[in-house]
Amino acid sequence: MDWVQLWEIVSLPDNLPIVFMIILIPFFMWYGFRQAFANDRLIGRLEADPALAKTHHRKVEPFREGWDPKVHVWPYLLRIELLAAIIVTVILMVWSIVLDAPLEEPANPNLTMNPAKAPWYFLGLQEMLVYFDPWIAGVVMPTLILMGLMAIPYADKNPLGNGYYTFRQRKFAISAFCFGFLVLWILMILIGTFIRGPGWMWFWPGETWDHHKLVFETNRNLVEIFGITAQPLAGIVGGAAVGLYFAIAGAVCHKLITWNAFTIRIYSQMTLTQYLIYQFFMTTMLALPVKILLRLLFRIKYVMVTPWFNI
Amino acid sequence: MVQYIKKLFRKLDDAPIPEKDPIVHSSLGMPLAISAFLLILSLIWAVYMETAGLRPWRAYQEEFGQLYQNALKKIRPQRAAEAGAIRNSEGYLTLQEELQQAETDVQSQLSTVEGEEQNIRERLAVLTKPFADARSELQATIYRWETVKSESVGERLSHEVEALRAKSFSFQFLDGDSVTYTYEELENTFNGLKNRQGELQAEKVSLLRRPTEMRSEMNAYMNDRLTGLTETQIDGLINKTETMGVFIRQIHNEEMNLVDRCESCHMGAREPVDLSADQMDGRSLFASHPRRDLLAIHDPETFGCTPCHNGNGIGTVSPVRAHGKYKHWLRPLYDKGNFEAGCIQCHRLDRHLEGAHTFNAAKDAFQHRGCMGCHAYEGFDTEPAQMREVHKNLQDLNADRITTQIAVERLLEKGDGAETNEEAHLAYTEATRVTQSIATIDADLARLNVRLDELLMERKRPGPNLKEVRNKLTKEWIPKWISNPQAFRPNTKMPQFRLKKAEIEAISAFLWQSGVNEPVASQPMGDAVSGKGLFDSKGCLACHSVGEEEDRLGGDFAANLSRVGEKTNYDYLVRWIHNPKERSLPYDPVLKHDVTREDYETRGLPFQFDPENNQSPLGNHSLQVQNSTVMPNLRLTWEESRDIGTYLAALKKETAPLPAAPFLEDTKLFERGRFLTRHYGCAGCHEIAGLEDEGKIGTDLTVEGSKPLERLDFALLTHEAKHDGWYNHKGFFERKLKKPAIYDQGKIKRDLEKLRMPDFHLDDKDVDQLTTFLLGSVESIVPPQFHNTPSGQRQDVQTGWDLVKKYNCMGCHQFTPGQSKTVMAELPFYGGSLAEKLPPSLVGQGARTNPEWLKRFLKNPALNSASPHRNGVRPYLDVRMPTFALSDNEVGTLARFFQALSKQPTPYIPPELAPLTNRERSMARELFTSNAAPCLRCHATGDEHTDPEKIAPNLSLVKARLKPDWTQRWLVHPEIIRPGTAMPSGLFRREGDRWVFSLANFRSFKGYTKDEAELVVRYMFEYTPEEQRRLTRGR
Amino acid sequence: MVKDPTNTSNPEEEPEKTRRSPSVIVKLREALQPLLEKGLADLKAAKDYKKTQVWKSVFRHKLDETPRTRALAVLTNVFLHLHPAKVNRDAIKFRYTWGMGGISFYLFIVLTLTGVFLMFYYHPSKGQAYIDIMFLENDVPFGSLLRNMHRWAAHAMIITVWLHMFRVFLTGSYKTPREFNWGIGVVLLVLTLLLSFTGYLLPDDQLGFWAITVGTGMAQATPLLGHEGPFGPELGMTAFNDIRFALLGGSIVDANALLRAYIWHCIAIPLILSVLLAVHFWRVRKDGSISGPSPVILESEMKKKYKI
Amino acid sequence: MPEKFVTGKSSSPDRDKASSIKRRKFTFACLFGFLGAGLLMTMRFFFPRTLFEPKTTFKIGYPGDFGFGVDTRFQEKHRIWVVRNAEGMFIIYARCTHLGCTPDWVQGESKFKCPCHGSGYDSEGINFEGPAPRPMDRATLSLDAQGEIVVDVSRLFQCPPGAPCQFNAPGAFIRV
Repeated sequence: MDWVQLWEIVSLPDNLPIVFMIILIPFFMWYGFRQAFANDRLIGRLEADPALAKTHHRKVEPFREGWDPKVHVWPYLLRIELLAAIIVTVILMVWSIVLDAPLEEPANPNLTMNPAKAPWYFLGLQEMLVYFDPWIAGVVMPTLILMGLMAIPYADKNPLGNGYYTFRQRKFAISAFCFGFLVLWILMILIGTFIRGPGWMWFWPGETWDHHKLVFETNRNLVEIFGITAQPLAGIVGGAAVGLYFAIAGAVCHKLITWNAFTIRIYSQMTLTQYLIYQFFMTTMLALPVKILLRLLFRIKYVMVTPWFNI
Repeated sequence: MVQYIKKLFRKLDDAPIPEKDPIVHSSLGMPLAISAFLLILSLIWAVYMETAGLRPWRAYQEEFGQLYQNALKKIRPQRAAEAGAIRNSEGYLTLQEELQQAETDVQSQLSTVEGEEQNIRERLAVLTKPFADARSELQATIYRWETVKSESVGERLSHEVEALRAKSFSFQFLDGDSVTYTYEELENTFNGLKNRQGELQAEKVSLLRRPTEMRSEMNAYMNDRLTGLTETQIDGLINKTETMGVFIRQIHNEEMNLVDRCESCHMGAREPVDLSADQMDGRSLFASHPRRDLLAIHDPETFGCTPCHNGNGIGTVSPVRAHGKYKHWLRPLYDKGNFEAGCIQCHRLDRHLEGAHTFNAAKDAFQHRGCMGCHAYEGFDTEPAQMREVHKNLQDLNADRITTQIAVERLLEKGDGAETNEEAHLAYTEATRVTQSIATIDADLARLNVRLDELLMERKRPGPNLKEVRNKLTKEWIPKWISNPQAFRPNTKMPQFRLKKAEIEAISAFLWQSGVNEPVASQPMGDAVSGKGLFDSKGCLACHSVGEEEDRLGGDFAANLSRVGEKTNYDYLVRWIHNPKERSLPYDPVLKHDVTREDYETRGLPFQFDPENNQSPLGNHSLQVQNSTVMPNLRLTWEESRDIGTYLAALKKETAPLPAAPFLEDTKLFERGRFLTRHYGCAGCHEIAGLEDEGKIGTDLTVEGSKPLERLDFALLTHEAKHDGWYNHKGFFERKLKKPAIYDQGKIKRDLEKLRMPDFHLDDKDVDQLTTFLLGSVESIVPPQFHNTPSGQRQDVQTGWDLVKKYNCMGCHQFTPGQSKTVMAELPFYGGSLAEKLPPSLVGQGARTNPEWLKRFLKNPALNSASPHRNGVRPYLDVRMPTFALSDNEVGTLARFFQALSKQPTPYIPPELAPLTNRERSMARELFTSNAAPCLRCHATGDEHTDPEKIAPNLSLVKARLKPDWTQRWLVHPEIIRPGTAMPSGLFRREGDRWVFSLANFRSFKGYTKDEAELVVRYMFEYTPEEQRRLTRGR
Repeated sequence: MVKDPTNTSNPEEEPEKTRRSPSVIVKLREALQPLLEKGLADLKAAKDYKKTQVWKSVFRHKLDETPRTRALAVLTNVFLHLHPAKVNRDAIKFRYTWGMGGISFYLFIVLTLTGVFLMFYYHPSKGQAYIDIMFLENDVPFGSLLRNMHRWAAHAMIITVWLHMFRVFLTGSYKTPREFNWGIGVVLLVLTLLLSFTGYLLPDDQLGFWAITVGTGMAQATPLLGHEGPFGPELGMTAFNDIRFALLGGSIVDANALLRAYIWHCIAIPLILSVLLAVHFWRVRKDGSISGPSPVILESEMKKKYKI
Repeated sequence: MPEKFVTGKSSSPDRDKASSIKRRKFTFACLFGFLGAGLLMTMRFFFPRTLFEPKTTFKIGYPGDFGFGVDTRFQEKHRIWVVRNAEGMFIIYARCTHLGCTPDWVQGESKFKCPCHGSGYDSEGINFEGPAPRPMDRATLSLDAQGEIVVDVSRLFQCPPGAPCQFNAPGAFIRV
């Protein structure tokens, strides 16, 4: 265990935000789900007891008759905001006094830093570059992510859980989002920051970042496993494989949306467009881990190889 | 607290509902107060960091001010005392009197002048304002008049002008008298007064001239005698320490794009007082720069600090940052040991830099330890490159020649076949023109060929010629040597390679089998005792040494011969001593193989090769006919050579026979051996059959120092290096030099993949020097116009030093007053009175000798071919000036070097000396022959029988050898020119404006009014062997 | 004529008047009397300053603790009025909002301020840029503090923005009627990242240089628009006319790239961002203030049409 | 009818009101202190510790190079006029004392004329017409070890009306 190395990485000023995230994300996960489950229990109680449902104010927040359902922004909200502002300022001041913003050697086009890393918040994408060609990882993927995010409100037909934490009423939506946000984004960033060392090689935490480490990473294309190399056959077969994947993934996603009575009711309300949007983004999102596993487990570089682009 | 945490982890929905509305009735007062307080704390912290935490120089400057003031107060009294002493010195007092005298002289006139001037000033004071007003008003009106359009207005204005002109001004002066002027008068008076004032001032100046001069003279007198600052200056400094503010001291130079704040902390650096660390109670950061002389040449205002010392000149927030000792600064401050690294980036072209000892030592080591055998470095081992270039040009020219030849023939044919005469005529003229161009080509070819021959002579290799192994070495000794040279011969320059047994065998076998098979003439044994005598006296020890450890004797430029007997073949040894340049076979640089005896015989040529006849029998180009060794030819007789040979051959440590090495004859090993020899770059230093033109196998080190750290391969030690804080250039170089294999540590490699650099067993001093050298070998950050690019004589000096180092001339001769004692001078044989038996010092050589003669001498120090086994100039010396087989180019370089070194104008034109009259000649003869001036008792005369007991140079050479003016200076006071010389001083005494012979007064000298020293000089410059004989007959 | 009081109180005149006769003093005192009273009156008035014209012109309402005042305090203040006068009593709970939206906005303000100050000492030109940063650290008072705050605030803002999005998703706040605002939120997120990214190059050091090189390297692989992307070459894309060139103003990361990054970072993106921010806030209000916490709805209460 | 509002503190009667008032005062003191200090810091920020302006001291050659009268050869480079008279030399800093324009040397009328508001100065820089309040300032000059003239325009000598004239102060002129 090379603690020095570990400390070197963690104490890098630019990595501190990520250290913060490691703490903040789990905290807020817990913080949010704590309320979600509270609400779920409440919902359970109300479902069970219609009478209560009529009378109950339907929040976990404490409430008594005669309490004003609305309160003045001044001072009740503003004082909180003031407090928040002050605390943030203090944190910033201390952070800035203790840690200097990095200033490295003057730019030198002839000498690449090793490892040469993008800003930490893009490390997810840079990590993707290992598994996909730049045009996918760097261009298509970000675009899809944004479009996907924007599409969410229009694809999600579930009317429940609007304005309160709940898991039970939005199991699928929430798990899907958490998967995307936590696994495909945050986790990738963590890997890119703490795991990827010189030469973008994989170093387990506490392993020494050795510039001379050699790893067995020779890659092959899926079709080559079956001894197919000649175009256009390779392209066609690869294309078929991709198609196959989408067929299966599509089926899975369909299964998910028709999981139980509740989801079916929601499904019934979807227009075709919404359904297709849903299918498209879900299957594409699932494609990432699949491809990553293919690479990590079977050292497969491309599934589909064409003269113009590779997937 | 605890229950608060409990609350945090309790399920939300089983929280009890409070009685009162928790929002309305809760208070944030406390958290707000606390956070606000923290806010203030953070603010205070920030302000602290800004004012003190990040500004260490503030504290430093305060401290410096205090310490400096104390220091100054300490030294003030003695300065005062010194100044006082001078003031009371009688010279100063006289000056003072003169001054007062001068002042009193002019006093009366001065007062009158000043009186008048005063008066005028007063009047002007009264006049000026009204006049100025009047003038400007008038001018303005005139201007209006000039520019106005309408007649009428013009009319009016003209009247106005008149009025203004006519207007009268009346004044009441202080001295009572009052006047009234019209404008004209006013103007005239005003100007008149002004001019008068000017005159008076001029007068005053002229009156005061004398006193002013006196004053400056007194100051000069004072300053000349002061050893340091004056009392007043010190006081000035003390004031400064009180008034100097606390701010960033900065040197800013645009064209150098330099910003250095070093002096914000190192404030003493440039103070006029020399401050030592303990004067500033031990704070070395306040000490003043130890090398004022360097600052004087490199004005800090221009050069700043960082160009020489490195570090981050802009940095001020902490010593670490300012010294650039952090990861992201590419030029960290040089450590104490490596200061001179800073010189190299601008002084790269200097081979020898006065005062830069490490710098010079490193360059010497790089050259003569053989680093340059494997590593290219700008300015080292340039001959091979030049040779390649010359060869290329030769080929091109030859090609040209052929084509033009053909062109000529074509034209001639054309001419012959022409119908009309004109055409024919045209063709022929053209042909002749082209033929001329051939002539020029031939000229170039000739020139290039000469140059090529020179290069063949100039190229030297650090190691011996391995083609001669069969003649030279004891067969079995080869593997032993290769396996570990240091074991056999401590601190030899042959490094130790990390070889497996098999590799050693293969290499030895290859070398043995590739050696030439030319038998050496066998030699009878000589006399070891006289051999030793010769060895000690002839100067071998200037480069070679014998004996080990404490009883080691001699120089370390060449091999230690203590065990030479164990390895060498006597016959070869004798030949080598007799003439080291002699080869068994000449090498053909064009056909790239040795030329054999058969090659000559088959072409019916005599098997004979030397600088005179060096043409290849296999084609018209030059051969390499000499060994490329720097070892010179001492012009020993065969007997002497044998004696020395016998003596050396007897030098052994282990007499036990070496283990047999049958594999040397194993031809199967040849190829493998050849491959390995090449792989390990043996040919970088040695001449090896078939590998004569091997390139350098090492990296070019010219800018190694600025190679990015990431590209220096620390291999598996990277982490340790970072951990132990030597992950930087210095660390890398030091360890690599100390233990070349270090970066293979822990790596699993096949033999041929391993690092090849052999182990030179460098001691710490060498390591430091070479590290400094490499650290300084960088892409300069200093713009080129600031670099030192020697030209003219300064260049001559540098090229000259190249040779001096190459041939180790300093082993015998002293070149600069600064040079430490020569190797020879330190030998025990040259104690006390025998100093005269040492090789002459060459300080001021350029001023002394005629360069043309010097060239002849360097070519052949015997100065005649008849009897070569002697010294031309100082036959009486046992030690012998050897023949270095220098090329004409090198000889010229050396001649220019000496001229430049003593700042002599080049080219040298010998002055015309007035011919002697008969009277003068007879006078001179009388002087020479008299017992009072026994010149000939000491000075050699070129007579082989008498010379050996003489102890001074050969007089018959004076005309050719010396420069008259120097000769005269030498006659008059030799002691000053060369302290401790045997040449008696005081031969002449000053009499009026001429030198007179002081030891005796001869009859014939009566009434001679010219300079007698000059007379002797002129006589000596007409001195001839005949004259010589005449004189000797006379006695 | 009316006696100008200032005259009478003129200090030069006073002594000579006194020199004349006592009666004058009396006159003078009488004359000064009314002035004196006025002065005292002013002092009295100043005591309860809230009645002064100045005060009233600034504060349009009383500052007591009545509900009306509290409402006015928010409504009449340009900064506060992006809040409603009253909010859902539970919506102010940190537990619900995590305060991340607000903090992000606060950080944006901090960044703007510090950024403006940094601009005073920064020349976006190769070579000079790097040196400027060093000067900032070494001789500009509070220079390094400002620079650090700018950088760290930027990092912090990214985290807070992400968390904000996460929270909004968990509370389903993107649902009708807030779909559009969610979209704007996503754009804001992107802009935040771009701001930080463009800022990265400005010190012109290895870190920024290679980050940008890698980052824009992806752009050259854009399908159709990049000279190394699928079908890019077929469309005649070269290093000199593709999208990467547009970003860098050259085929390599150099002076132009630095200048472009600078302008995007300091002017273009902040402008767009602020506009969208305005829209974002405005929408929050228009879509019925913040989403919750609203009463839970039961499955059983889903609209009829959801029945199969 | 909502009950009486109370902020910043709980309304429980036994709660000590005074302390909470104190606390509030303290809080606001801190906050305004921070803002005030921040303002000062901001001001300080605009005065960096070092500058990179051209040197204010420079050499202009030897006294011998200058004849009597006004020498304008350094006006372009250093914004000075070198004036030499029988007494010695001094340096006029070419800045009109009115509003800082650079006057021109009018050889014909042997005076300096300011293009901005017409101030006029005689050949020694003494103002005699126009709005200029005082003669043009003079720069410090001295001879270095080699006898070369060193000018320092960062230290100027003035001769304002009603105040002691500094033109005869050491450094304002040299005798040659």
